[in-house]
Amino acid sequence: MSMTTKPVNQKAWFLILPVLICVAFSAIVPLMTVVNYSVQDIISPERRVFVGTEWFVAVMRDEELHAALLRQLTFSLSVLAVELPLGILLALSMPADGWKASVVLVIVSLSLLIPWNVVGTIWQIFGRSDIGLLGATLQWLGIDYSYTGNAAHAWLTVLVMDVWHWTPLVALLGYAGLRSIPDAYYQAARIDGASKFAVFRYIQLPKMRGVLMIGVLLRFMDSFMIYTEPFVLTGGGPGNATTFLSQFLTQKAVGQFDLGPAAAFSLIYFLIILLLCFILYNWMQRVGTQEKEGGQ
Amino acid sequence: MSKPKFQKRTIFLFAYIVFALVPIYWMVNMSFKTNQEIVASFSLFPQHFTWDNYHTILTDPSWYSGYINSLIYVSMNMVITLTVSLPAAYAFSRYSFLGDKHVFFWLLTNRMTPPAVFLLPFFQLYTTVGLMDTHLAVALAHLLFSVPLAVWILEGFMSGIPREIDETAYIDGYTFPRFFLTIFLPLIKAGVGVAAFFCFMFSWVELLLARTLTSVNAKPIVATMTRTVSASGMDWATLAAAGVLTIVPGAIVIWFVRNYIAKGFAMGRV
Amino acid sequence: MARITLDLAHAYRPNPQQDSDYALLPLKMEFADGGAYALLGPSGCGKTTMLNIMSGLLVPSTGTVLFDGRDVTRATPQERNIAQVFQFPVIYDTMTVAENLAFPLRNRKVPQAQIDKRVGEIAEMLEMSGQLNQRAANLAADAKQKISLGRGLVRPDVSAVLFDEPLTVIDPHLKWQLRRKLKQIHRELKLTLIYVTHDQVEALTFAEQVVVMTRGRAVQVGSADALFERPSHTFVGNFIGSPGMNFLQAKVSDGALLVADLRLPLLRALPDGELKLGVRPEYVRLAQPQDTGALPCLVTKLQDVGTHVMLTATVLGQAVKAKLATDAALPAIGDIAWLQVLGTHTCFYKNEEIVA
Amino acid sequence: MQLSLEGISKKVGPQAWLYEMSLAPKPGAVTVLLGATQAGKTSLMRIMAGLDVPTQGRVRVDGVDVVGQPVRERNVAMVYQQFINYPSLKVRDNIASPLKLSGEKNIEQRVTELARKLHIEMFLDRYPAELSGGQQQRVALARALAKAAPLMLLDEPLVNLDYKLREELREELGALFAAGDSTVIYATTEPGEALLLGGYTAVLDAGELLQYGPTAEVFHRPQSLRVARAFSDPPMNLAAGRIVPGGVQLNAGPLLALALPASPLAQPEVTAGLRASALHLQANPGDVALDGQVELAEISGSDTFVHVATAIGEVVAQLTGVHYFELGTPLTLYLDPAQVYVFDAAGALLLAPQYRGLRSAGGLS
Repeated sequence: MSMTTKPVNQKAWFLILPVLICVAFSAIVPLMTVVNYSVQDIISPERRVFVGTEWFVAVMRDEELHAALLRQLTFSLSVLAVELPLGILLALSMPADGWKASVVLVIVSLSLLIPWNVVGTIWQIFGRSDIGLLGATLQWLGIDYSYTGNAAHAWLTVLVMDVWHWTPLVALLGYAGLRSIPDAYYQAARIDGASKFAVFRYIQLPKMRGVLMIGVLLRFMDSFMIYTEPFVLTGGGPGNATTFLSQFLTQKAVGQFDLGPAAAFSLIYFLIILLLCFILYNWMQRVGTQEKEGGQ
Repeated sequence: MSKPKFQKRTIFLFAYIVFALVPIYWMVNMSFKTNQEIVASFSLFPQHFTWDNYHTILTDPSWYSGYINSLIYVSMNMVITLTVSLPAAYAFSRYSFLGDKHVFFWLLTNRMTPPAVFLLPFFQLYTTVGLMDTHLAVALAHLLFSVPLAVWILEGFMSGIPREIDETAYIDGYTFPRFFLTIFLPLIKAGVGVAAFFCFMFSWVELLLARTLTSVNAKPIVATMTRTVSASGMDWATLAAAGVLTIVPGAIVIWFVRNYIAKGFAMGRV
Repeated sequence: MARITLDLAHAYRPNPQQDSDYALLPLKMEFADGGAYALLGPSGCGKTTMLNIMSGLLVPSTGTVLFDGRDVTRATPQERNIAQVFQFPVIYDTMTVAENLAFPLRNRKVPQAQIDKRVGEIAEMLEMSGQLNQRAANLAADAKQKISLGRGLVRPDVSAVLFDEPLTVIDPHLKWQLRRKLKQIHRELKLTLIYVTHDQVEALTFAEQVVVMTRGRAVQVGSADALFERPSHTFVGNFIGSPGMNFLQAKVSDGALLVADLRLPLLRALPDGELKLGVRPEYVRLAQPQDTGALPCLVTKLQDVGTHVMLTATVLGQAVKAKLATDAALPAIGDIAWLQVLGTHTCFYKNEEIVA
Repeated sequence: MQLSLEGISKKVGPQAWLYEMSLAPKPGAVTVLLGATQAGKTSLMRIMAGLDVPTQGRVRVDGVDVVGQPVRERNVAMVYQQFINYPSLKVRDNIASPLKLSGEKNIEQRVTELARKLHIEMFLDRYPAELSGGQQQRVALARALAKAAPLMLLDEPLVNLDYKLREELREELGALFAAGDSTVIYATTEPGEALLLGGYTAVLDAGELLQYGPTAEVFHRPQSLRVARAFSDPPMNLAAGRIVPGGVQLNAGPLLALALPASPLAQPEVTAGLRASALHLQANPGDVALDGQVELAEISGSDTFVHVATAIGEVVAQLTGVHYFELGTPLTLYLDPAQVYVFDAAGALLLAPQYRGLRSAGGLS
């Protein structure tokens, strides 16, 4: 309405200065260190040699890394394949308002508020065939289930755990999207004699599109960084079945403590994420403007 | 609005809620059992109901200090985040200035950085500045994730407030700080609540950094737990109790922001 | 098409006590088949409530809604086969204009050939034939609203089309064209059209019969000139016309009309006691001193409104406005002007209701 | 207080929102900024308020250049078209806020007094959100008036209200302005509103200041076609024609007998303008007839606006009272050539109906 665009005001920089300082302290400095490491060979704190891109080359060639990357991709994609539809369905079935809505909201969001390692612990307990309900039930059903012994089982358990943990995020995003649809749309649809499916297909889905896309990218990236849950549950095993990038990296960095490659790898990892993040950001700019144009 | 499908939907919803709660219930259930019972018998309800596990945790310093530590650095993180984010968010929502888009994007990237990447450098950095094993260290490290988020959410809420209100205030003769505190802040209460909620959420649940940057004095509960695990002779019961106790604060916080949480998720796009 | 009969009341809160609890006070009303009606009133007067009750989005707390004598009080919009156009354009973003227009027919499994024909006609009527294959989402607000109108009109068999302030989002200079469209459409399709608005121009232009509403009451149902010439309630007198009717305290006793301490002759038979004399500024004339029916008023304001002059005067603290021709010989501010308030157009009100 | 804008202009990025203009609104009077949306009213007002700085030019208050001076140091009051109040403050505190800041005493009394003036005394302890649109705007007005600033800016303050409320509030505003002695700038898109407010009018169109002067005069003697178009509701009927001996020959239309200035024009092409109110249904001696077909009759109650398709194009006639016309029926309108405006090919005014101002015949008592 107001034809006044944001006024240009360079003084605004002073307002964001605090943020810059904080984040710089906890982001830029460390990043520099990483870069610094990635191009040196640290034999001992005193003796370091400049090695240029050597580590990068090495890391790129590292078979284990390729394997980990592959595992990561498969996992992230599966996560999306399950959580997106499930989330939408959940969003659609959540009550719109009243105390019911509050209660459901709280229950649904609960899993997001559980420390990630506790999530691991919960499933660790839940899945054990001797003391866990899930494990025991499966045993009782005659499935020789063991997330510690069987790679497939381990992988599946991690997946289910992630679904349990993160589907609410997608659901809440979709839910928010749904709530933003004006009633007139539903009324119009009723008057046009639209079927429930038509309402979903032509009103709800299009209106949710923006937030859902964001949900997709968020889930993809977060699952790309998954560390704690599998670490607690399976410790990356059996074998490397559930060793994803983050854990692979920490093993390198902390475990074997060969800093150079670790740093180099960190940077590569970081760049991958950065790329994804870039896509996400532009997406939201696009969606944002669309919403403004299509705004009522 | 959807009468016929209503049934199907509730059934699904119910099913999901079961799926969501059963694992938690199982842990709760376990936390009231004794280790012997856990290992020996398999039951849906504690046969010999006991508070012992909670008692151990709440009396044994090595346990409860963990909670205190976590709560300390989480609150520190929340306070710092909000104080720095509010002005920044205002700047982003009200003015355009050189490189605003880029700065915003750069902030975002931090939210997306895998903690693992910063593990080492943090370790080094905080050792050199002597913050190792302090609450402040963790709080600062977590700024990396909470600040971008907070700025983002607050910016969303602030943009919902017509700029004319600011102008009217300036015309009326308000100074910026006075306007910001007495007029503007009350208008974005909800936003602040949601932002605080997400700070809490990310700081409370994060393990990797919290564990790496602490050893004894600031050791967070999450770390305490993992170490208990790795220490052999699984003390399932206590572990379960500890887990339950970590869920409680979260549950409480949610209850307070429940009405804004959906909105917050959409705005901050988390 | 259908004849709509209302005999109902509605309150959003349970067991309403006094009038203010009602969104719609008990009313009886009939909308003839194929007529063009407008519900006119200030915001919060209950007009939208009435509309939603007719469309079936809302069930009245008491009473019935009849379509051609058939009780549909609890029937859904689909069952009533009603169409409604909302204040803000509602379009299906992912569809083209044509698909949008076809949507209501598709849902009712109308054969494709018929759909295409009908959509073609409506598009023609709305002058949108050119844009049929564009994506509706990328159109301007008024084009979008035209689509909503089209979706409302596309079904040949609708029992009525209801409009809820459909021109709110349209640019003023485009409005009259859409008004014209609506009138043409009504003439060509002979549908029952019911139009909710707070804008008198829209209501009076569009409708054959206008229902003027205030505080949940329908105070008058009538044609434009009836509302202008013989407002049956002081509210209508004030609400219709700008500026609204002048009202003066009056009293009838022993065969004379007392206005502002002057004895005026009785033009028509009037009940004794306190009255209000109502006369529109358009009908107030400058008169010679002592003319019968003229009052001596103190001129307080003269406004050149371009097309005419607005004279504001007071008599015993009561304001009188008069619309006078620009070339009339005008009194100056501060003068006493004699203003003719009695005439064939003068109305009389007893506790707000017209008596003569 | 004398506000004067000297050669100001406003560019945002490439496109110009305001072209160079100078304006010195009459101190202590109401100046109406009249123009369609996007004409630049708001931009101009924001510069006057000090919310924006002009790309070029000076803004002087009593001779002092105030460009760049922060808003809170300017002594102005502003009312927006959206109902802007402090949602977190009670109505009472909303009105009081400027007083508190300027350290007034007996605030309480001033507030109640203002509230009474604007008929919101019963809402003093409510929050703005609990009030109707009209009441909210009254609160905003009260807050603006509380400052008693020498410069008061109102940006289409009534546009978002029902028309009856608009009438009421406009009436009251007129009185309030007359009572106070501050310079009032009032932006509107409605010519009718400008006329009712009287005072002075500055006509804006597409970022240009076209004409400034006493409202009635600007209305009756528009210097150019653009002004005439902007300051006419319904839009002035325009028809192309040529100057011929004895008057103006409308293309495909009648000859208008007019006494035009003798000086022969470079191009004989002219545009004839006729206000809707100058067309009527009964012929007076000397009238010219226009035959056409009714397109639509818009009824406002007091008036009926008939859109008629004629040989000279579509014209709108304003008839007093309620009249019904069937769409498509033939209709003959009559016009008095003396009521015609004539503009040359460049759009400058050649001839306007004579205007004497209001003829006061002296007291009739």
